Amino acid sequence: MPTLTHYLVLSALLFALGLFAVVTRRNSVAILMGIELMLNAANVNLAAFNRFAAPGELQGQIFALIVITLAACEAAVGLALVLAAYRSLETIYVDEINVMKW
Amino acid sequence: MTGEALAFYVLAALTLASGLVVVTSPNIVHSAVALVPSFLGVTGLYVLLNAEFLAGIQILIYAGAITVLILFVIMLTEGGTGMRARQRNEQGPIGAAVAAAMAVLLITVATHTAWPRGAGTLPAYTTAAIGRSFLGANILVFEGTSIVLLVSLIGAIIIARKEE
Amino acid sequence: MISHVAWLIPLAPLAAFILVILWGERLPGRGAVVSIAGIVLAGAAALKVLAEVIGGARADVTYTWAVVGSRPLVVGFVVDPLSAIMLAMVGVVATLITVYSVGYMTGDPRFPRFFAYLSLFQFSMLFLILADNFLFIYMGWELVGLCSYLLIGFWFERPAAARAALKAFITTRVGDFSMMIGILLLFLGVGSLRFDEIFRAIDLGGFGGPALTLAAVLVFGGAVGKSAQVPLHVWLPDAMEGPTPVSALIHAATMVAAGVYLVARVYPLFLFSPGHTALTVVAYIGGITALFAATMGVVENDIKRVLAYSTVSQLGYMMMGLGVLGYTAGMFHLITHAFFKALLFLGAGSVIHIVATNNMKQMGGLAKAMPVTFWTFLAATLALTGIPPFAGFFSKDAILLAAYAHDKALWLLGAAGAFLTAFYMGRLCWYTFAGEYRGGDPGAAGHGAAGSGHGAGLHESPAVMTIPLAILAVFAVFLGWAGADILGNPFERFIHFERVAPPPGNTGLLVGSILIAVAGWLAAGAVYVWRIVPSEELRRRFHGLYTLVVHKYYVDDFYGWLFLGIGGLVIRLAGAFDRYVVDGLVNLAGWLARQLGLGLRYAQTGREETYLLLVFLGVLIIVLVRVAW
Amino acid sequence: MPWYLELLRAVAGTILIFSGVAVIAAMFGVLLERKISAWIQSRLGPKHVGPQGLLQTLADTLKLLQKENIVPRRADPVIFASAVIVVPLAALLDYVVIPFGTTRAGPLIFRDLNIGVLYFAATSALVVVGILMAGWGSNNKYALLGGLRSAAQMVSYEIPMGLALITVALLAGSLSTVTIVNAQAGLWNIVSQPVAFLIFLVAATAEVNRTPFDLVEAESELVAGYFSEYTGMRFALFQLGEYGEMFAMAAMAVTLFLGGWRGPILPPVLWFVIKLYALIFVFMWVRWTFPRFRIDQLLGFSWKVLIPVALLNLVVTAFFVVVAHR
Repeated sequence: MPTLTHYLVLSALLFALGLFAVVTRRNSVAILMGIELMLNAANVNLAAFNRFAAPGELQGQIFALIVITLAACEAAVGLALVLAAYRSLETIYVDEINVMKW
Repeated sequence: MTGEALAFYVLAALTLASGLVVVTSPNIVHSAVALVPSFLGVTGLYVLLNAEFLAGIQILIYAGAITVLILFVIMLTEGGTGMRARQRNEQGPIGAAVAAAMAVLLITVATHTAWPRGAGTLPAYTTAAIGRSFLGANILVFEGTSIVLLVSLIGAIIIARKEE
Repeated sequence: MISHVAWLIPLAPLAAFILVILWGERLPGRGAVVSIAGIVLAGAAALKVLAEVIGGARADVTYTWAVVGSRPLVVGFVVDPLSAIMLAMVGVVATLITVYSVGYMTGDPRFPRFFAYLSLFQFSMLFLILADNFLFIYMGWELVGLCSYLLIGFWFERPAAARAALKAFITTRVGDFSMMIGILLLFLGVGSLRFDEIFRAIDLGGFGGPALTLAAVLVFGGAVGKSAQVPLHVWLPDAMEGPTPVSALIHAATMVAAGVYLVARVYPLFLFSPGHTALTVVAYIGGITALFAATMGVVENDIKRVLAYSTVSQLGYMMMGLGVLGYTAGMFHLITHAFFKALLFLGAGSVIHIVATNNMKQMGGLAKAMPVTFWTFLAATLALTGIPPFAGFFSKDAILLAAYAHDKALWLLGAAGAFLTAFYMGRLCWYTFAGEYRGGDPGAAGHGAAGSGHGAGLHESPAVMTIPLAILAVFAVFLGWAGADILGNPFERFIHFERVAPPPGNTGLLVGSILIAVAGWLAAGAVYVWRIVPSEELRRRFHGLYTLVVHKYYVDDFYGWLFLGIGGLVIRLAGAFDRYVVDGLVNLAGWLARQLGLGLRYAQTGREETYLLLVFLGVLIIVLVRVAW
Repeated sequence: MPWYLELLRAVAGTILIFSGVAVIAAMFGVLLERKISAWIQSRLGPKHVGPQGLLQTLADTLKLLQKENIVPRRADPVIFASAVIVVPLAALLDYVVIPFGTTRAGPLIFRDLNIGVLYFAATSALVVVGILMAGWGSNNKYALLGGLRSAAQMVSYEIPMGLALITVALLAGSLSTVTIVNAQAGLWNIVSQPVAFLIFLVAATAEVNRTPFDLVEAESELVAGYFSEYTGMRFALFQLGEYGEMFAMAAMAVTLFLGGWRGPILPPVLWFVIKLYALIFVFMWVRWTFPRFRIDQLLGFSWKVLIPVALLNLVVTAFFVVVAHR
């Protein structure tokens, strides 16, 4: 039987993968993907804690649902930003988007 | 090894392997497509965790909507042109080190903490319970989230529209 | 029974305001119809409320708005004889003036906006009247002040109008500030802003002594500003730069009366101030204003400004009436004055509308050309000057009666004022309506009439303007009987203050005041018609006095010197302090931050990956440090 | 056995059984389509292979199976190949929650999931991933355009469809398809929810990319769109996916609005099949009757008409449900 620790370890690994994408990718869409992975890792944690630590309540699942909703918001706004940046700067590589830098 | 354990390991392997492809693939489209099995693996984990509503939403939003959106944007911005561009910046090694250290840290915490074990069982039909909770105890959270959703909807439209 | 929902009445003009300000041009009649509908609705409801209140209905709706510290802030609306009669008066006068404005404002490019402002004013005024607490009355107070500002400066292209609006706003603000301090003082002492509770506290001795006197005088300061009493009277004559209906509605009938209404509303505050100190202040300010303003009215040539000084003077009478324990008399004069002064202004507006000038010396002979205007105007003038049996006679006489019973010096002030009132009103009438037309071609006023000779283009104003005049005239002629002792003085039975006994009747005084009024008329006639003592001669004889009065006793100049000279010095000092010391500190902070930033900017790569990497690196370091410790 | 393993078994079972059934259904569907279109256009349609041309599709399928699989140069081989699996797989997954009838042992369904309707919406949304993969992987501008159109279209039409699904779920008080069918014992939802039914039908037409919403594969503009580069068996698999999806949509419409297997006299399964083919006929009828929309009209129609109407319908329904509960 997988225990809570199993899920936590899995989520830690998934989180680290997402983090790796976020800090090393140049492509802004890839960074967004990394963020999605990290959010997923957090959601797995929430659902797992819900199941193992407090099965009487649904707070973990509700939290995860809200995270998913906000992830959808973040994806929509983030991708809109990418599109806008691509239109005006003709690149989606974050290290080339530096017009606000001194 | 029970069926549940087998299912867990299969799903975990699916999630992590696809996640690895997402993170490492030099081809951004491959990365995006690999998100789908990763999300589906997480969906399976939700099923194992008795969160069937969450699982449904996970497929609908992540696999169905977000991935499509990501692919859509990739195709609108890169198409076939940016394929040869360098995908990784110069902080690859240190990034990998930090990510690995984070993983080690989190795993250490996960394995060395005495997590509380809750009594009780999840309701048999969590969808109804979630719905009741959203319109009951969590109404404020629900409304707040819907406002954020509306605002980001409008914001995304305004940001992405072409200026006349 | 609509008394219990009387607080809904102000909402009708408010709705009209919102509709007209947003969609004015597209509404029927460019918004005028909506605006009139709003005030007609409110006016009809107000009359119904008055009828119910006469039948004995009372209401006080309260609501706990917020809790300040541990004190609940209870607000509400009160319906009693005082507010009911004011509601009815404002409703009727405002309705007539709004209808009149349709004629007066025709062709103005900002026609809808004018009606929107009128509606907003009506809302604010009705709201103020219904308030049962200082908070609401203060809110209404400020709102009517705002409307007054907007409407005086309605033709803001004219520098004089813009300046007058600013002057009105700032001058009344001085009074408002005093009133606010007074209100805060009361709240501090009593812990409530509701009139009921304040009066109860005063009654039970919970609040009294010099503090009460101070609070009452400070609150009265607000009334001084709003009702243009000395020394804050300077704004009202200038306010005549606004459109004439505005002058009639706001600066004659309703808003300026709010000061009087306020004093009446919180009468116990004044009555229970030790030794009647506060009441004496009210009485003397009123008495002085009554005479003082009347003298300035005598030498003024602008028809509207004469009426403005007359308004100031009459407001002084009301204040004096309240101050000499003539509660009923003061309020009665407020009501009658509202009707006949609105009528006077509307009549003047009608005249100005036709001859396109404010200068009386360029008018004359208008009685024939504008019969309706003339007869209604004459009725109002007789009412104002206190000729029986017109409305003003009863109310003014009641005030003089009370003054005589209370303090002879005040009676003298009032009587002198009454004489001057008759004099300058007679002068106004003769200048305007009698004799020959002295103006230029009235066709230039833009009415398209090709007048070729003296007064050839003169004609009566349209019916939409004359009908309100006629209706108001009915009130000006007959309303006084409501306070006639012969009929048992129904007004007094309706509005009176329990602890103040009405002064005994005095037939000698009655005859005396009639004689004074007639004397005023005769004197005016002697100077301006029969020219027994021509005005030029008078002017020469009393040259020093004339110069003083014509320059409005140099009050404006004194204020100019006070605020621009002395105040300017203070302001320059403060400005220097602000520029060099305060700004210097701020600039120093900015300079420091800038230098720091110039140094630190080398740490910024402008790339989120670096930042995020550092964030997580930081997390790891913190954890490691914590574990290693 | 825990229920989640049952679910996995159900999914596996559905895929196994329906890959067989769906092939036949799709083949029959193609034949039906050709016959009906011929009938509408006053032609005869396939006539030569087998009696009345009944074996025409079988022959076509055999022909397709023999053909060479061509992969365009510079196409992305992995994505190009895997898209073929995703589309029919996603279509097949839909069938898990569709109750085909009822027997003495209970309803004839692979798994009566308590999130059935949500599951249906989720899996049918997966198809678009496959379409995008195919469109991009082909390295062909028509295919890519088809894929992009598909993404925009599906994302837009999923919302009204979801709202229609929610309305029905609201009436039954459950997301389970069997419960929804049982709730229609007295009155079919098409009577109480005609607006939702129409919205579902329109959205379903768009979701399965059929005329008048077939911009994704518009032959005259995009030369079959996302699968223009596919040949042989792969082409057949896409056709399978398309028809499978269409049957799934029709089956869901039957379940949600036409009372599922319910009906007098005839056995439940037969009733279900009759209703299913009636709806399939409607789909084909519409396809051969209406002209194609333009892409902006298509998206505008969803956002400006369908979604507001569906939302209004949902609110009104919710209001009546609350009133009824009082």
